[in-house]
Amino acid sequence: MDIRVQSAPFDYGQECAKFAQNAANSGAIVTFCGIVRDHDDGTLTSMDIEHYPGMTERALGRIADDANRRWSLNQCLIIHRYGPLRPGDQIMMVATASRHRSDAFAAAEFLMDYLKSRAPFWKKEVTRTGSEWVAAKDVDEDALKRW
Amino acid sequence: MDIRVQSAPFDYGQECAKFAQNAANSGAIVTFCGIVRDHDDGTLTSMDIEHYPGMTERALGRIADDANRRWSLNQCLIIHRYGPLRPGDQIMMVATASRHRSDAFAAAEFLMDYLKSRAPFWKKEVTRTGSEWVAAKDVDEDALKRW
Amino acid sequence: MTLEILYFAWVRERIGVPRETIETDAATVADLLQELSAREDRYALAFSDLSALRVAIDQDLADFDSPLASAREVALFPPMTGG
Amino acid sequence: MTLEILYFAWVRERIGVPRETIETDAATVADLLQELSAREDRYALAFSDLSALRVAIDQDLADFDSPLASAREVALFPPMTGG
Repeated sequence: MDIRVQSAPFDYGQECAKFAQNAANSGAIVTFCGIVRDHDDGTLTSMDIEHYPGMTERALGRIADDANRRWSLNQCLIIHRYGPLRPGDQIMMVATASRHRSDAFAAAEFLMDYLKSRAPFWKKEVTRTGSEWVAAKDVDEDALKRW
Repeated sequence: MDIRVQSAPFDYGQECAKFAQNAANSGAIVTFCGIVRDHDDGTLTSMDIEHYPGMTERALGRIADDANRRWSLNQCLIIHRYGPLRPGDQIMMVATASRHRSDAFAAAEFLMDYLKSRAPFWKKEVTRTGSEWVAAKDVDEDALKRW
Repeated sequence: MTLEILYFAWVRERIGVPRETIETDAATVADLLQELSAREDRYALAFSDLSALRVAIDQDLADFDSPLASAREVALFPPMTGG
Repeated sequence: MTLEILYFAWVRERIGVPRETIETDAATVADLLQELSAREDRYALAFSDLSALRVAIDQDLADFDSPLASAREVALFPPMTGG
């Protein structure tokens, strides 16, 4: 279990390569990467991510513990950035390794669903004309119900 | 849509990096990597993958088309190797990019489920004492029913 | 009892500070919010819609009727939007 | 009609060749399998359990009762195990 909360960029490709190398006898690896998406009209200048130092690591650790209890995982990785990001920047990633693809997929989706709505991160979108806190989506809260 | 059937190894990390770079405005990227898993007693010497040249590319193309029709994907990648592989070798990978994580996850699982049971690949496990064709699993056939 | 209160995202912006130390006898989170709201308008404004607020006690998510008994740190913030 | 027949995995091993060209008037895949099974034991053995076989006509998955009418290439193989 590898959990990192950082302002620095991470190298998604390199993290995937390392993760797969360390999980060579796992059979199945799933990774997810979240990227700052520009507005359709290209007006996003920055996506600022605030978090709650201390609680963030604790919440992510619990979510990963839950995933480990529910599925047979050989490894799991969560990286989440905070601070100002720009369109195209990688915000976060998760990776899971298991003997079976169904476990690896389910655990990765579980991690994402909980991380979205239960880890203390808040996004603010900054455009040239102002800034706005991103509102939580019902669909993200609803996603938790399936687990 | 990028589909490759090859005997040569591929570099999972580098493919993930390239895929993410080309999908920078997608928001969500999911990748899966399948790795040759040794037997628990460490007796697997080789995993030989046979395929049906011509039909393989055609079948994978159709599966990817289906995924594109069902979900809003910006990109999708399938790489599948054939020939003799060794424990720890990467067999195949898929990657999907979408605005939303639910689409990227669903499409990646769909690709995997169909690729497992509807693309003409056959695995043979070779140990020191003999070799055996891997039997198709009911669980893999059942997985298709959810789509 | 002495409580460290932390605010995040727009709650922080409305309150005007990221954290403050207060003395209170509030029994629950709800009591605490009421007490603060009575003190100053900026609190009343930030806490007016509880459905838009989330709370953590000592870095664990909690409910508004959770007791503050042995709490040292209470955090108030909007629904989380990570990932 | 002239048909190219391809075999894969254990079907190929049991038949002994990866492909062969045959002349047949079989109307369906099932007819073809019956015709071949009547010719030689190795076919009868390979095709004895249809539930363990899959078929493709001109590189598309097909059924045993699919007509061979305009087929040029028929492939027989066990259930696929990719991924």
